[in-house]
Amino acid sequence: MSMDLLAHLQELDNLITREKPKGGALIPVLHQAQELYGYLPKELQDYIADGLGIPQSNVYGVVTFYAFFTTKPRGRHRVGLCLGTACYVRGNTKNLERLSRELGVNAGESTPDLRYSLEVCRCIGLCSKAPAIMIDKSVHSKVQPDQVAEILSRYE
Amino acid sequence: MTLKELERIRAKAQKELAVRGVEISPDSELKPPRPGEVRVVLRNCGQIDPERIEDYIAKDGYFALYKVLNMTPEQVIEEAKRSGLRGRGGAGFPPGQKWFFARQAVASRPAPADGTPPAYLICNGDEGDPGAFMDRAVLEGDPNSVLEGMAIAAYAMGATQGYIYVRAEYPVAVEHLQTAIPQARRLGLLGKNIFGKGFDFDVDIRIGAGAFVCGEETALIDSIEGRRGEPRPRPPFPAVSGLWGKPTSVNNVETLANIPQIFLNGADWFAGMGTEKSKGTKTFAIAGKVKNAGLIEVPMGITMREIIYDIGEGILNKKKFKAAQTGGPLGGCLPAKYLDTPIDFESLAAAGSLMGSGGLIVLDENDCMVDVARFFMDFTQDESCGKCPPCCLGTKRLLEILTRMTQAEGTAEDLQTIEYLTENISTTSLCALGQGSVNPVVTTMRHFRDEYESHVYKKFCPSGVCKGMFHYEILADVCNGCGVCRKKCPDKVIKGDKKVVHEIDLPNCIVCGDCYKACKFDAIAIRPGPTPKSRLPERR
Amino acid sequence: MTTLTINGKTIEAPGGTILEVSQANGIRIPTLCNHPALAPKGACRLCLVEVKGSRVLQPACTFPISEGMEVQTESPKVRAARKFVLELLLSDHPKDCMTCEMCGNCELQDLIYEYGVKETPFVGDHHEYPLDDRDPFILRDMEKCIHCRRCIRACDEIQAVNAITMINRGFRSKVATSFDTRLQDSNCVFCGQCISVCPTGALTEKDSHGQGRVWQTTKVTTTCPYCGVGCNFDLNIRDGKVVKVTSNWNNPVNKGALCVKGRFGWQFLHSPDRLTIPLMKSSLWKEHKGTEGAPSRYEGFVEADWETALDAVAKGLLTAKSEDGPDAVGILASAKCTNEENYLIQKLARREIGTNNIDHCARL
Amino acid sequence: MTNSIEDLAKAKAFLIIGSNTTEQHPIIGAGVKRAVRRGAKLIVADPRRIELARMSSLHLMQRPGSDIALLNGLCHVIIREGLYDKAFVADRTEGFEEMKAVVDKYTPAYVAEITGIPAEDIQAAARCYATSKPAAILYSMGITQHACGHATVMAIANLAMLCGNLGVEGGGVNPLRGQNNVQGACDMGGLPDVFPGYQKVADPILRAKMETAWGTPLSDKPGLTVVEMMNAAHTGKLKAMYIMGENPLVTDPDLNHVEEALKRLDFLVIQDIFFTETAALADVILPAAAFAEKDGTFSNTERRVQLVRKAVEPPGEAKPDWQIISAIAGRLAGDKGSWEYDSSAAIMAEAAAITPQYAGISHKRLENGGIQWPCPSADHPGTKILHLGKFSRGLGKFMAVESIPPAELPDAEYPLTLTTGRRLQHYHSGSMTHRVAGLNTLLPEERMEIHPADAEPLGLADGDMALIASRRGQVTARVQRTDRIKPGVVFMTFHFPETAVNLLTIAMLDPVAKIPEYKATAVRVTRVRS
Repeated sequence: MSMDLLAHLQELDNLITREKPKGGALIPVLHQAQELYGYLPKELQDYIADGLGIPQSNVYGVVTFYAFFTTKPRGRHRVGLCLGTACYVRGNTKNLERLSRELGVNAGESTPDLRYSLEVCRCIGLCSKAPAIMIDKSVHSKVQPDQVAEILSRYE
Repeated sequence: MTLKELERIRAKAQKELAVRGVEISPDSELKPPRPGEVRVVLRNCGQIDPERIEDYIAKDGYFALYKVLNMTPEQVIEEAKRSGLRGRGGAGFPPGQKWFFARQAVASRPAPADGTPPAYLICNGDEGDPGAFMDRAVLEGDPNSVLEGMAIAAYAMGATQGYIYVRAEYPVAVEHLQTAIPQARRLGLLGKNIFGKGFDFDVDIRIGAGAFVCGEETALIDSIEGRRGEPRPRPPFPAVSGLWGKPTSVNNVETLANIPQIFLNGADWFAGMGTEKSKGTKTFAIAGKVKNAGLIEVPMGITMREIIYDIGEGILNKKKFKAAQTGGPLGGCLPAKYLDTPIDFESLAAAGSLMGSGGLIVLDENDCMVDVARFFMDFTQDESCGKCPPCCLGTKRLLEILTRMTQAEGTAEDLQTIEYLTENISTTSLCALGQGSVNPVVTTMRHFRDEYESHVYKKFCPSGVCKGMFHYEILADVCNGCGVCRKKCPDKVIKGDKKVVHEIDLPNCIVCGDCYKACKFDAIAIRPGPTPKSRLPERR
Repeated sequence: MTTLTINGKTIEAPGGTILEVSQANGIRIPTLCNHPALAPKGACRLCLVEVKGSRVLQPACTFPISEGMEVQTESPKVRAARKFVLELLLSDHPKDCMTCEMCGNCELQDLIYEYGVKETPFVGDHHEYPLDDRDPFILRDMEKCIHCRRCIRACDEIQAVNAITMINRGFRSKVATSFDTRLQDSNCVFCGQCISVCPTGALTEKDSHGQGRVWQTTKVTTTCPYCGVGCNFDLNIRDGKVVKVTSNWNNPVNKGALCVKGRFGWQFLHSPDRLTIPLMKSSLWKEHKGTEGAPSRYEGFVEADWETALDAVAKGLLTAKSEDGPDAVGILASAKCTNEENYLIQKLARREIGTNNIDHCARL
Repeated sequence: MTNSIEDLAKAKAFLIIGSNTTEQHPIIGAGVKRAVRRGAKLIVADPRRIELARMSSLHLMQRPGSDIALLNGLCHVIIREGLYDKAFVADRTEGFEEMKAVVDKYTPAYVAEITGIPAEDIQAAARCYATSKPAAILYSMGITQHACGHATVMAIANLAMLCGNLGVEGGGVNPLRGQNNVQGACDMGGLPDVFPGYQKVADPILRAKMETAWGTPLSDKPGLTVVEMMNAAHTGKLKAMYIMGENPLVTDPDLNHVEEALKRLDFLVIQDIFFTETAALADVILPAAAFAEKDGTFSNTERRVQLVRKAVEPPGEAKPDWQIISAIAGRLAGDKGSWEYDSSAAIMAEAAAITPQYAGISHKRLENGGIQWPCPSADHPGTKILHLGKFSRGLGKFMAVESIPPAELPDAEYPLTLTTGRRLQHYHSGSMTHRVAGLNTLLPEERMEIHPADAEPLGLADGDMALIASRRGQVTARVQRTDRIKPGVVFMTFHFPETAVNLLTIAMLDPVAKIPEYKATAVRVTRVRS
């Protein structure tokens, strides 16, 4: 077993034993496992599959179905740019172009130093604050392209 | 918990709330009620502290549940039906009916021997429609109203376990529910033998993981069961065989938030609002090119004009209204001629659109309807689960055609192919997502065909959106040489001295549109034909 | 009994789905994702029919019949819808039927033909996957996959292995193992059940490629030579050689299911190592014939004709019997041979040798 | 099997003991998995954590050779807690009290000592089996291939009768037979003590019947079993052997002994489809047809007689075994005519006439699908479940049996217990499966399973070569460290002649069934320096 799986093994085991009795434990477990490890590599998925008695293939099928789960390590800060209708018509694509340029990565990628990962999300319900960007859990509303650099700098 | 205790808590909390008060943050999308608004679902939002169940009780919270537990489930279903309430999730199916069918199914089968619940009540908080956020507002601002609604629904249909499925994108809503549920348990408003009436009901939270299709009830059920959220054909309907094969009713957040009010004030009170077929109020999330964007709640039957111009205070920077997009990705775009039709389930459907969950996005003259159609198709295509070919492949083909059109590569055949695709996708797809996915295309084709034809035949995007299909021109007879555009131009390709008509060095213009937005005198016009440097934006 | 009308014809049925009732009444409805051995899914939209009063078309494979129901299975609307679905499928499918292993045995090909789809009106992306020949026995050409999921369901419902599943979403979805590895690196047991239900050329028997078209082979149903379960299967024969084993769905023992040995373990039949001629110890031959004999590929053995070999056997056994009595002879029957052969050899031992020294490896 | 394969779907619980079902009988294994997924309970008793153990509600990891103790322990708990089927025991069985007296001392604590299984698991298993009805017991060579195999089978029968699980759908005692037609070979009298249909050669009446049928006096002296024949050959009592379709030089225990024995024969005939290890020692080798090259019938583990159909011609001059046998027998009889059969159907007709269980079976009938014996008459549909309503002997008899330790227990010199078995990808001595390229790709060589706790002190890493030695011989094999196996036990298969595990095994026989003890051999493992 690799070190990074051992890192939170205790929590992981507790989590599995806690959720297993409830029906439909897989998605809650994946959520919390991703919280613990930041992402869901094969070894972790297989461990969860074994723990919950679910076929490995099914776990992977679920992980790849839901946009929220990732099998690759992600940046410390998740930059989520909304491309819901309101944000789109209010010009968030311009902000997206700017973000990509500033971070040097495309949507869905993370910076090499794993400081940021850039994600495009579908409407985070901030339509009246469009165009909006959500970094980690904090919201930035009515963002203009030239503000992007400064906003990013606030996240170490 | 007894009525006495509940009343005592209410009295205490009312005093205490009066002193403390609750103020709304200025940038909240929920401004104080504006003229024309009637708040039922949103009544407590911003008026109470959502993390204190006492505040909710102060607003008569859980008194409806007490009332209901003194009625028979049949009476409850009757009352719900009589109120004329229709599901707010989009389809507009009366919840009373759902409960009725579920109740029948429960009665038709033996009680489970293994101690598992006889039936389930699911609150659908997977608010996926771009442009809709009323459910988030309610869950964040008044979680207990949803819990009470769930308890009432559960009692009516015969469920003892509830699930509330919330998007992962709504962390605050999840937090507030995680506070509200234990509080309700502690007061015995959830759990065993509620109000000593022998009614058991508890609620678990399930957090979504980013799949629009999970808003579809059968997909949502699969997701709660821990699988890929892929819709199943109906029948069997969830009311007969839903979560883990048990009778299940799936109701939307706004629907459930209405329930306590209906039982507090009576079905007649509720039926007194709205139109003949669509009763009560509806929340709308106004956004887009409108001055006063935000969340509102109005009686059914109000016109779009009242919403956009009276409550929304009109279009941003003096632009012309072009269309209102209602109902999210499965809804449609309605042109000006519908401004005065009263909004209810029927009229919107008749216009080819959808009430949906109540998103209303205002589009102005600078929004390209072909591009808007492409935008929505990009969305549904990306969110298609992939189970049935019409949706999985059909939306893909539609998207490819629309993308070509917005890249000046559309052909006359494409226009026919679009019609062929939309017609068939809507009749052959497995679920509502696939069937409805074509509505944005159908409505824009119907109401804005001229824009499509301009894109196809003239390779011209009259709204100035599709890169490479237009350029800007400074109108000599209008320009007063104020120089604002010159200053704004990022590539400094606008020449002209003060007070002298300016000129764009077209060969070097990248058509970013900053000058066009900046000009206060409408001296810059959109003209056919690309500029050498106007490149296409990267498409995801 | 439920009474309904299908294509105007009044039909009585005890219950079931529109598809089941139609088939029972000789009305053919095209299907792709449906398979008799699997639970219906309603996904492929080929079995769509018109049900009076329903806004959209309904899948016959999942839609239960009800009293007074009126169904149209061949109306222009229905046929147009099916043609549309086929055109979509074809827009993401290779058109290499001429070289495809499944040509003539492909459900998609048959429907494309039946519904007169000449060219798909849709141009656009199609999946591009390399031919996956990294595993033994099972060749995966996922460009030919139509996402009917019969393989996934067989792996789940019949074999209870779940080596494969649907991964990703929408147009990007694909039938694969966890992390899309080789089957060898998953819990796949190579039963080949996925192949047996695949309607197209996406999953095929690697070793049978080019060995014969469906119309060039004949099928012989027989019983598996391996373990004691006694599965039935069909040997596919061309030019006197076995080229493939296919599932035989209607027998009570294995109902079409097989294991890796049953489905793929037939190649030994045509191994060059097979014994093809009687062999005798060189010395023994000399004893009988006084000649050196024809050398064989096995050291110390010469090739013999049946007459000499059988005479030698008889002589050898009779000598032992006459010199040391019947119980000086021991005979082993075989758990691999037929009942008839075991009957004969024990009769030989008891009747002709006069010993009960007859046994076989029952216990091994 | 007392019951049918189809039956398994109806079981509410399974006790699977000494059978790695998903690898040895994959199709039945899949049936069990489907049933468990539908909610049936599953108890697995096996020293290895086999695939089914992973989905079981209880996995009992007993020491090899301690099965009787375990089974008696289960009976003990069930009786003590009054969970047994009192009506069934009263109406349909005898010998309950005697059995009760014997299992009385097999308390969970005592059984835990012998088997190494926690006492509470033994109790849980007993309650699970007794309280879910119907419950099916599946077992295989893991039970029979012990010096105490026959006794263990009786202990299993005791448990099933105790809970009234015989003669009911979804229940039963179900041995899973290893080979495609081992059932048939036994049915047809391929055994030293019985004529076809298990009619005792020692029984004068039955023997008289056969003598009339075959028109000649027959020996009343039960013959020798495989292993006894090898011993007799070794001591020179046996002079000639005629071996059809078997490869004892790989499959039999204590191979050095077997090789010596075969070499000492004056005359050896081998009839096979390949030049096997044993064939190399033969005087005459006769080329036979394989299953696809001849007509006939196989009888499967659920007593279902099914057709084998000729699909292709045998290679070269090879002939179906039945034709070769008749040709030899004709010569032995000195009257070829007396042994001429025009088809294998004709042979079945003759066999059916003298085999009560097969009386109603003919190739013609089998054309429309297999038939499960007993099938006493041409209009009889066959028998899905044995012992329905009554046992063949009337009342079911409880046979009290005591736990018998393996003949060879681990000691200082040979500290580990070797248990042998099979794997999915290969079959028996591999003469068929080693000639299928893909199967060799999937499982290219033998791997000895050993628990890390045992491997560590021996300095054995995954993939190392190890020398495995017993009192009788030694082999080298690659090491696979896994916690799938119980500490103190190592596992190997006999699929690879180059790693002939039976050089190690002991020819110790079960006194009644004469089955060798393949499942428990004391061995020593050492690392091979490469």
